[in-house]
Amino acid sequence: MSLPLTSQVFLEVEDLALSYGKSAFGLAGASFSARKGEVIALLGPSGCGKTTLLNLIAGFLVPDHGSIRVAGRSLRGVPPHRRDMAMVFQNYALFPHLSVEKNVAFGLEAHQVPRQEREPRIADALAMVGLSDSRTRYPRQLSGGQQQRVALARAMVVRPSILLLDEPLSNLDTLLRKSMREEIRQILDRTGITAVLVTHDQEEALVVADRILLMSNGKIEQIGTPEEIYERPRTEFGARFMAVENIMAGSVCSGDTAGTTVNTAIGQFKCTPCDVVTGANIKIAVRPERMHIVAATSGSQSYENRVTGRVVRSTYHGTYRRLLIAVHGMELIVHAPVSSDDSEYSGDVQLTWRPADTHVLLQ
Amino acid sequence: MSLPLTSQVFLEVEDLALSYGKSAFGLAGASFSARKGEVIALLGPSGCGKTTLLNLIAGFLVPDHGSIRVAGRSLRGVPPHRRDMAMVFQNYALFPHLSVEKNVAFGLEAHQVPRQEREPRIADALAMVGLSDSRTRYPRQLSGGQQQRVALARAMVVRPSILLLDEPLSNLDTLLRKSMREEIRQILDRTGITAVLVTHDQEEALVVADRILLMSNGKIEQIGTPEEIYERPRTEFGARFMAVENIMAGSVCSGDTAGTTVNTAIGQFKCTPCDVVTGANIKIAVRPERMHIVAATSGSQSYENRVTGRVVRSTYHGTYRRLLIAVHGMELIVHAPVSSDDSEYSGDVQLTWRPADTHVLLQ
Amino acid sequence: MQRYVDKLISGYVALLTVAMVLPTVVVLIASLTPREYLAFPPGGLSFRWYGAVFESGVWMSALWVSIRIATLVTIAALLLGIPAALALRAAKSRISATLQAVFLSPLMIPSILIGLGLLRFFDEMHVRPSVATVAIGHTLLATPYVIRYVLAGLAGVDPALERAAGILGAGKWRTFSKVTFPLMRHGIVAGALFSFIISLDDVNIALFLSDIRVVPFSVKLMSHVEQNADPLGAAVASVLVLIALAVLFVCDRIAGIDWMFGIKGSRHE
Amino acid sequence: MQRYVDKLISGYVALLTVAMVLPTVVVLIASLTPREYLAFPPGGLSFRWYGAVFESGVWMSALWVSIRIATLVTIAALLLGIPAALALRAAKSRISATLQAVFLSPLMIPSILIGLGLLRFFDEMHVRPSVATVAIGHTLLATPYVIRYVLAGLAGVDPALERAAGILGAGKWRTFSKVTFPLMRHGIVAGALFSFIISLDDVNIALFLSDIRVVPFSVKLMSHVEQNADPLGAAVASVLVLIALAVLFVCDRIAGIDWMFGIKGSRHE
Repeated sequence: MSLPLTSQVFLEVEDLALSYGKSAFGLAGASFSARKGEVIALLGPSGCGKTTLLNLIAGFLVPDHGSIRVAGRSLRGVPPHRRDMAMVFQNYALFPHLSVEKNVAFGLEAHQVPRQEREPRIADALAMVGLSDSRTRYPRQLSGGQQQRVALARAMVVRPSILLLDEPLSNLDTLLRKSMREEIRQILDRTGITAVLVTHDQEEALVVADRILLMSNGKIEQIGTPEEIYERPRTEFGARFMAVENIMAGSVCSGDTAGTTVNTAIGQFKCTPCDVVTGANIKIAVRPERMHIVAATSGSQSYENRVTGRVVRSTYHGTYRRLLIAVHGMELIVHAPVSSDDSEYSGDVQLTWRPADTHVLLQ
Repeated sequence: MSLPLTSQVFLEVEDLALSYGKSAFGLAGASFSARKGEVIALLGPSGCGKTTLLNLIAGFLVPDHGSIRVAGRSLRGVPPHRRDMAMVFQNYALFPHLSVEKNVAFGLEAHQVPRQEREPRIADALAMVGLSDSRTRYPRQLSGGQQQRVALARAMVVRPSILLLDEPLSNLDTLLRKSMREEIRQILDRTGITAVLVTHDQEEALVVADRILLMSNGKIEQIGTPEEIYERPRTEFGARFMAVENIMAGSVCSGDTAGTTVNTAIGQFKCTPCDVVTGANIKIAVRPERMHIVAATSGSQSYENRVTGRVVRSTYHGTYRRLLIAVHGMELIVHAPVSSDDSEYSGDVQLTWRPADTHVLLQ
Repeated sequence: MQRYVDKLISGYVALLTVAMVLPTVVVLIASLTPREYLAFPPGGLSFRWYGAVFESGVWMSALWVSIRIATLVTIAALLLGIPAALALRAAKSRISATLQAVFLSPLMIPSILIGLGLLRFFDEMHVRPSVATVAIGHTLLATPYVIRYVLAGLAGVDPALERAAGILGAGKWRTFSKVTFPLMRHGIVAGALFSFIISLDDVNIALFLSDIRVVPFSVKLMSHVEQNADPLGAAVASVLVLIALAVLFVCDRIAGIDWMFGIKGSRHE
Repeated sequence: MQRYVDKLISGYVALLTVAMVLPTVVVLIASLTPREYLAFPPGGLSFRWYGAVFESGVWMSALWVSIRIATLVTIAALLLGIPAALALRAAKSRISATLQAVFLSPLMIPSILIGLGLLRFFDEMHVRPSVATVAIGHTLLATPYVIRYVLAGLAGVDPALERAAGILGAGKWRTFSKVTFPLMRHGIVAGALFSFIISLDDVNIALFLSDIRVVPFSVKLMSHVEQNADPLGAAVASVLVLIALAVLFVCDRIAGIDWMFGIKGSRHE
């Protein structure tokens, strides 16, 4: 699953494992690599091993086997304080007895940065997160969002070779979380730093990362760009986790490089091409917002895959309307655009979606 | 701001106030009412007074002035245990020394429900939340989601006249939060209970509530249905909180019942009608997903409001692409659908949006 | 390196453990000597001196006095300390901090002074030494411990749980008996345990507030060992330890002792 | 109704407060009598008996012995207790709970027994009574308190803070001195305070481990008040209280005493 080694590879993790019991959650042989400046997200539900993997990279945990290399140098036996990394913690972990500037200065002192160099770097770091005015305040005097910024400044000021972020936004309000993730993305872009982000939030991973490692049960399920992870989930777990809510069991009818045809309980559908033998039992997945409603009576634009159903429930979500549609005893979820006339989303409707949006999942 | 009194009004809150200092966050004269079976969401950022309002309704706090009536009866001086309500707490507040069934039985015993009636009601409540198999387990043996369900069952089993929910989903993972809010909505619908939900999550309020009270700084900013709150924010705070990210200052050019025309730094736009005198300085707001991109060269469908700009940044969000577009020194945010050819979202683009999506905000 | 440090720490901890239990073990072993004088090593094994304690009417009546006093003290300290702790918890934090300082001040005051002060006070009031006067003295000593332990127990009771009970229909009394009390039980048991043992072990206060007709066990032990170096004193001291262990065992049955020794949290967290 | 309950509680708390400080106040006032005998009310106001204490070479040398012992005890208890607490914190929770029980067991053991046990031990070793023997006895008594308070102090130090220091480039020593130590300071100061005062106030152990050439202040006080009812004893006891208050004041300057009295958390939470 690791990328081919190129001259650009900076962080290499190979077959890293820690058995359950040594950490709260185990990890079974994870391998991946990151290029210099790349932002990697470790994405998965709680207990999937993503935080364990981060703590292994940081050196807080010692692996049973496997290796971590940064710029070709193995980190075996290297304690955290010699790894030249920095970390933003979930609860920020700001030093409560130190002021904001002392918090930021901590890493510079620990790295024995010359005294005259410290002041401008502290000023830069605080300016970067917009907290130049709060230098002398203490963490308890700051809001959650401000504490988050201090934690980021404290980590960035040491100019680490790798920045680790452990659910950095999970303690913030929805609105603040959305704006902070944009900000973090910009700061990472601007500084060109290599970063590893742990998150359980799909959108956070999509927005912040260059590449996503989707994890489950201590294993890496899929590695890919945000687009790949979102658009082309490979496993049922991946599909469910990325909110592909319509998953149907079926058997392969026929298949070639142009596409696969699958028989399901509610009809025959064209899917993306895949190497599955005819007759194999598989599952196919379609994202709710990729299913489109055509009022049963009208003759408007429709795609190759089509079924007829009945709207059972409709909930308003602002940007879209979430419809539960009964199709021959199966229930499909459709996210339909909010229109001024919602009456078209009731009674009998026709559903249609593209073969390109119909993914065959690995068992 | 309160609804007209009708025979259906069940919960009436009138001019309820508590000064800052008596509670962590004050409340300044809140009034609203709820019909029997209605679900009200108190929505706002942390510190807006929403939890204070909920605690006043529960009787945990005593107001400085104002009144709360349920079915016409004033609750002044009535202690929490005589208010015939139930509550789901943010951290669930399950009794750690009692098993799941004892937790659920607690309210029945407190209300002196006859012994032979308790057992079927406990069984029903646990079946409702799908935890019939976990009766004898203890809260610490349950996952967060299961604890949440027990808290819900414990509250519902007493058949309260009003159910209070204090950020019931904020401690859950994103995916679980999404499925639990659907489930809560269904349980509320099925039981026809009157409920007040506190939340800071916009989408949670939209999905669960019949009506939303948008709060800020201890005051109610706007009361309305999810559609009204989402589609027609009335104040700048409301617009920003509901993620209407494009807010422009301008002055009124002309206006009649058909619409208002407003002059801004980047052009003249048609807006929804409003009673503002010509020449007045106002702000207008447009939601990012209601602005549409038309490639500058093409001649495809466009609306009355139009500007030309340049794509500065583009981030992938899965369901949409978030574009930062520079227009004459101003920056607009557009959420554009993800298309197979993203090249149209770069360089110079034309933006267009409907007058109906252009809201004039109250100052 | 890490392993080396771990071994060093283990060794250190082992050494400290030995030092801590050494005096107790020495006395326990010495009390088993068959000889006429206190010997270590004991040079034999016999329960002869225990027999001497349990067959002596004077020692047994002293033990009976001590147990009566300790029981009274435990009850009184709980009756005073639990409401005080509940009041401190409910009070505003500033007032509460001040009152806690006042209530816990006896921990800082020499017990001789408490004995001396109460002696003067009872003299003024013309109250004669009795089981009750000693018990009053010990209660002053024990109540701060009860307050401290009950407050620690209450610290583990999330106020949201009491609110939850309230909104579910439970009045103040039901909330206390069904929610608060079961969750703070450990604190009460720990307070009771310490009250009992403090009373049992005290010499300084009892010396002032008792007289020749009321001699608690530990006072008699003190005056015995001041004048004699025979193994009887060791046997009596060992009896005190055994009583303490018995009380500890009972408390463990009720609430689990791991909690009492602090820090690592109650089983319900 | 609620108001009535509040008043009742206030009254109760006031009464308990009076009861708690009563003995101390009685002795302090009685010590100010100008008369030849211990009188309450004192019937006048005079520092005559304090003068008698401070002018007496015997009393002053006893005080000096006590202060030397208490200082030694404080240092020794901190040196033993702090590493033990750090080790207990690092240990797995099951081992840690067991060891905590062992370390804190002296709280449960009669101090007479500790004195008796050490007396036997030193006799075997042919160690003669000295300032050091008393200090060793008191250290056994004080170390559990240090462990307890330091553990409580450490409980407020989030391990994530130490990880944060580590990943920011701080080695073990820098992490301890810049993060762990400042955050647990209160616990150390509280442990030191209690060690000092326990040593100053103890009679039971000192009685066994001292002899006629080494008489601590509190032992001399005890034997004085056993034989005399003059106001000198009250004055001496008051001096002990004043020393305790002075130490408390110093500790407050260093770390804030509100923390010591427990429960309401450190200022850094």
